[in-house]
Amino acid sequence: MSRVLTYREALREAIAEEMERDERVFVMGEEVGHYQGAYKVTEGLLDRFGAERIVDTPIAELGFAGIGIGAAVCGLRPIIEFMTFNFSASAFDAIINHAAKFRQMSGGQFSCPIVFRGPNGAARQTGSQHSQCFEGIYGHFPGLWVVCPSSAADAKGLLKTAIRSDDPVVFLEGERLYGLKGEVPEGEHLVPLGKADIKREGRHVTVVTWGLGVPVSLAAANQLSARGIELEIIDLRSLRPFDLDLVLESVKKTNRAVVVHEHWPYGGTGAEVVLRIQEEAFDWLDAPVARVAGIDVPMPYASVLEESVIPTADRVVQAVRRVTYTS
Amino acid sequence: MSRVLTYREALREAIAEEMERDERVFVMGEEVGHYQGAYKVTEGLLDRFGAERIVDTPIAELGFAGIGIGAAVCGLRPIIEFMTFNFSASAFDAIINHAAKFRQMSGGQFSCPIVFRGPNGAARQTGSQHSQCFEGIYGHFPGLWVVCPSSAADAKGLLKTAIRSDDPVVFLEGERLYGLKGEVPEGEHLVPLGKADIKREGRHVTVVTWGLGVPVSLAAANQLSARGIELEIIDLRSLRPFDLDLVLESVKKTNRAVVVHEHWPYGGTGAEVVLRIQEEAFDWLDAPVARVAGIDVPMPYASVLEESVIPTADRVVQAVRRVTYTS
Amino acid sequence: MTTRDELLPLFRRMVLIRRFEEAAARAYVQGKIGGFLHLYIGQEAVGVGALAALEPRDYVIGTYRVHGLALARGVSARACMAELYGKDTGCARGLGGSMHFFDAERRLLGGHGIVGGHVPIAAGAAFKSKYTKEGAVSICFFGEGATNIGGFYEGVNLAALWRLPAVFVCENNEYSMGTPLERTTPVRDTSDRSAAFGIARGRFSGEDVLAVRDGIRAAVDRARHESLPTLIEVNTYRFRGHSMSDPGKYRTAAEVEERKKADPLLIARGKLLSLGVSEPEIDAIEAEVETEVEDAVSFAERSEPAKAQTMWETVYATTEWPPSSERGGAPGPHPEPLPVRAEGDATRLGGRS
Amino acid sequence: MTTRDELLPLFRRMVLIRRFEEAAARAYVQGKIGGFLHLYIGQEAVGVGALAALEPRDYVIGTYRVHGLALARGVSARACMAELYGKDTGCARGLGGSMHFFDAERRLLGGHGIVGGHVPIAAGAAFKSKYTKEGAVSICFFGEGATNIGGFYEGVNLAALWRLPAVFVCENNEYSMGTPLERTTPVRDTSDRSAAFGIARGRFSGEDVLAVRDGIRAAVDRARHESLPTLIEVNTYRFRGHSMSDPGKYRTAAEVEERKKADPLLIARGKLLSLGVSEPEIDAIEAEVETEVEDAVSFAERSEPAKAQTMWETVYATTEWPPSSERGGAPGPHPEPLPVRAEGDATRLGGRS
Ligand SMILES: Cc1ncc(C[n+]2csc(CCOP(=O)(O)OP(=O)(O)O)c2C)c(N)n1
Ligand SMILES: Cc1ncc(C[n+]2csc(CCOP(=O)(O)OP(=O)(O)O)c2C)c(N)n1
Ligand SMILES: [Mg+2]
Ligand SMILES: [Mg+2]
Repeated sequence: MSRVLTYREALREAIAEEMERDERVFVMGEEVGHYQGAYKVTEGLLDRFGAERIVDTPIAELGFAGIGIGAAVCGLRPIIEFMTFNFSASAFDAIINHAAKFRQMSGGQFSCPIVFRGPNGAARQTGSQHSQCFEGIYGHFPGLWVVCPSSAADAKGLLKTAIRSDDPVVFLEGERLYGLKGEVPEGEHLVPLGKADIKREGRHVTVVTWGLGVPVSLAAANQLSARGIELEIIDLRSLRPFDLDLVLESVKKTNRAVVVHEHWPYGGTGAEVVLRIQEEAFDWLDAPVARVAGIDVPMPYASVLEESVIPTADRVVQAVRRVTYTS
Repeated sequence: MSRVLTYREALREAIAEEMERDERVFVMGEEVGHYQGAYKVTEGLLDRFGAERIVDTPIAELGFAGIGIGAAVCGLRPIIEFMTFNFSASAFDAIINHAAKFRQMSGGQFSCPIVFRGPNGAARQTGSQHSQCFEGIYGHFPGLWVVCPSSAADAKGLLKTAIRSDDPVVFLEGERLYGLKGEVPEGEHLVPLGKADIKREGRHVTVVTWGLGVPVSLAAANQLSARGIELEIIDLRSLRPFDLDLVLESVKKTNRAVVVHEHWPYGGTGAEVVLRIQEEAFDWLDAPVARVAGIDVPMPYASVLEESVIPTADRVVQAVRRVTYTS
Repeated sequence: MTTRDELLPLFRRMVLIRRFEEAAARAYVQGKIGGFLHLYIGQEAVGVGALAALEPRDYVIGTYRVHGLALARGVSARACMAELYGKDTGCARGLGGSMHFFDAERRLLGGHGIVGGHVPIAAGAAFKSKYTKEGAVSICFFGEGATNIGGFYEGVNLAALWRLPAVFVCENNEYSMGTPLERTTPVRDTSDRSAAFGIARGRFSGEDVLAVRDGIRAAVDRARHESLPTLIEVNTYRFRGHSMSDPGKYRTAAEVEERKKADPLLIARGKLLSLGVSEPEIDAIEAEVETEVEDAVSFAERSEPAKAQTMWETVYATTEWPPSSERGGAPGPHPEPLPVRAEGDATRLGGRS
Repeated sequence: MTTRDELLPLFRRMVLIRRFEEAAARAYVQGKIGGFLHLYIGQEAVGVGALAALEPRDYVIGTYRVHGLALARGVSARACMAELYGKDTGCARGLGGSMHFFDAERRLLGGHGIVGGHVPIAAGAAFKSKYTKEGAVSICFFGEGATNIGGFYEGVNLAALWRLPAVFVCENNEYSMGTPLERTTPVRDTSDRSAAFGIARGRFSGEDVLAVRDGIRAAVDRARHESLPTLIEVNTYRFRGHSMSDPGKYRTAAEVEERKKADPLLIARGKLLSLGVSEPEIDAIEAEVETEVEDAVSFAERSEPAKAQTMWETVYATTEWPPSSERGGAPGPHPEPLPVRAEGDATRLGGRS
């Protein structure tokens, strides 16, 4: 049994269920309570759980991220909302130097079960300080999990698992995906961290992607399918660590791969995936692995330019043509 | 004509020369003045240039990085020292959201000629909060230059160019390289940003590296040379953007490549280099590009573990054997 | 003694901001402007009064709520509106948008989107002024919500320690998005925070544009002549939502209506009348401003959109960007047409092996 | 009324810290301890006095200058010394080192290396205590230099806003590395900063361990019973360099000698004598402590080094780490011996093509 929910509703359901289940879980962030969330993920939760567990904060990302870390190592299970992940730059030290390292520095005496969540990537025309993707950044740091769901069902199942995790999880929600609808199973629905999902089977080219890249790649797959090229679309879902095995299995079948992501091209998750594919499946590759990324510029405001920066189905199609030598 | 200087002295000379040359240049950071620099790069400069231009700061990385940015967009040429780059995490927002984007957000009306410099990577036994490499992080952001010299001559020549640059430059000094000695040309010595350097010629395997990776790779080259394998060692020096042309030229000659770096394996500069090699020189590669990186853990304190985490010549040798199928 | 000649231009500027933003809001609803749009309506006397205390050499920096500052600083309505429309003729060439207005000539250092992030930058402009002994003052605007973030603290603290010629103006409009002051800030008067820095403070109402000018002038003088910073709280209120998407449920319509009684435009108009300015004179100003705004809108409408070339050129000053290989599908400085071929049979895909 | 029974154990703890660190400094010079070593010598009365005001359920957090706090909290000299030696028996299993002492059982939350970074974490421990209504107080130590950074500000500010049961103790030892207070901080009394938060303050000398205890106790009571935070400045002085590598040129030997006259150990010893404790009794304590420290050193010397296994297991709680492919050459949980072959001729390198 399942129902259709938006990505946003699915996230909300995950939070509510976990809060029902475990009193240690609370939500903290700017405008999560009375305002019902800047992106309405936490709508209704203040009424349901009260101000002690749905905590509106001042604008103090470093402070409330650090409070979350302190609460987590002392036994609570905070969900820290960044209004957008861009503002996590102000809490960077807390995330990378404290959350990611508490367990290690203490020789394993403390764990830090915390979720940092919020929208990632470009909204529409909010300019360069408000449009960045952070998976390439947080993915760099051992000690953090990085997760990025692309569907309502995954959003719910991954967030529930993340909340239950004993480790810090950077949970990146697609700023353009909140309204996306999808089937979500009834009842307890958990998606394991670290496992990718095949969102579409195909035999000609493996597309490794996540977040916004998934709908973009699916659109490209539809275009290409009409021309007889079948993409296999792997949604990584978890980006650190990621499910290399599933990726390799697919690449060894298709012999061609394209990574598709919204983040900038330099380094990050995309480059890591390519590196691992060429390392582990070199002899199976019939073409270099191609990358479709956000263009390497700070995001411009003007709509026409913004849409040229974000990956499109057309660009995926072109990349597929490159790796299939059909361009 | 040249003299032998330490890496540290070479940096100091660069700063002093540029300060002599241009009154707009000043140095700001913790303990850069009276204390003569935590790593003594700025030793003697307070006496020479006075407290107005060698500015000791309180512990306020976000604040003084931001002051540097404000001063830069208004026409000065700040050199901001982070006592170590680990502390730049507290100034992350200033660097990535302000310095990197000022020019773009203003439609090109303002530039931001600033150098953020300081030691990068592991010292010895300073633990996980003090041992990180940041090239993989800052490299991700368009708008920043990222530079990482491995020799005294490059340290001087690159820093001088960085100070003269109209763009923000993240200048990463090897924490373990300050004492390294090398020939430095007399007189004006400038090294262009964006150009790599062949530190050793060879025909069997291309090693792409920078910073601490250079001496490590040179040591490996010596070991391997005795066995008839000649490494070509390319020191990228500039990491964003990097000199892809020189890398490709070499790889097309050797047909094999290894990247060697201190930063963690996930993403970063290393993965970017690998991605570009396999993309542009796929048909020339006789083996997957191998990576030798810092091990994917927060840096442990104990010396025996720390030395196992940092790349070693032995690990480079093993990687070379993998790509030459001689292991 | 207030004279009509003092007040009239300030009144005109306030009206311009009001009408400009009303027009912007309409265009936003029509989908002609995208992104966020944070209106300054209700707060006009703060920006206009404060900037009237400055000289051209002084530096001005603000937040995402920056239209009013830009217009008060003399950036044209045309350049501002075109920016909102994402046009090449905008004051950030269509790259910045509503939150990122800039004007190098007028020393307007932005328009910044990260709360508190610009406060150290303001201190940096003041540092530069002190370093070069040019006598410029740096004025920085932010909301009361921003006084909770480290950037605010570190910026003001360094200005205090180094005696930088800066004026820090907290526009306390009682709300940080949907959160009232008492739930964001442990002190009721944000200028209390000056004690943490040992600097001078100020606190006054933002309703009367001339009172604002005079209050700010004292701080500007302190900065210019004594090289000392000041932290000022100006009490104000925004009549619109935080941004256009704000449903505004956190306050009652009655509260907003009540506060509109102290609309700075009404107050200035009343003062003008009492100074003997006639209704027709005022109406003429209003009409002139309306024309100016209409002209700005039509200028924005007919301007060329932001150019890809600008996008490339503004990433780096010192290198052509991006290298051809990183242009993806986006239009580049050297556009590289993507070849399109007739589709082959997918089972006959090319390949190296 | 001070009794000898109150003072004796505190005196003993101070002596333990002093002797422990002297031994650590010797071992450092011998190269047996690496990294940084920030000594607490001179400041012992602060940590010992403050922690004497706490209960076991309370949370304690400090900076990289943490040996004294750990010992005062009851972490054994053995576990502390072994940590400095990078041994598996250390209080962070050899992974943390001098800056990162932890003890979950004693609610010692570290030992942190980023100035100011731990202040919000302290507020977080207090948040947890309030959330669970467990009645624990959170005490946080930092230097006067740290009061300039955003983490300090945001942490204390949130504690003030949310009335968290926390005590923020600024150990003003007059220097931040080589920089004296007047060049780092615009106020002379860092507890002045409490005005920015509207919270209670305290300020007293850190020479007399019992006075420290009493001063802190008032704040602890306020936290525990009224759920209100306090910002306290304790005036103290470090007799050694910032860390072992500090040449200490920023102050004169005479200044240090002068300040040593108010050595908290001397003061406590004097007080003990005046309370009728005999010299031999005191000497016996000193001797006992020396033995304890010697034992700690020999324990550290003979302990096993930190284990690679610990390094792997402490990255993630919820997954085996790293996946085999990311182990590089480092010893892994499943060590994979790297095959060594006889070298071939380099001209006959293998390859795919
Ligand atoms: C660091 C950071 N956190 C959060 C936000 C989102 N945000 C934008 S404006 C705002 C409220 C600011 O309130 P205030 O400082 O009072 O200024 P006002 O909007 O009232 O002018 C918030 C939370 C941001 N832009 N930057
Ligand atoms: C964010 C950050 N910046 C810089 C440093 C380097 N550093 C370590 S301790 C220290 C001085 C701290 O002085 P203070 O806060 O007075 O404490 P004290 O050492 O005197 O106990 C500095 C600059 C750091 N660890 N973290
Ligand atoms: Mg406000
Ligand atoms: Mg100090």
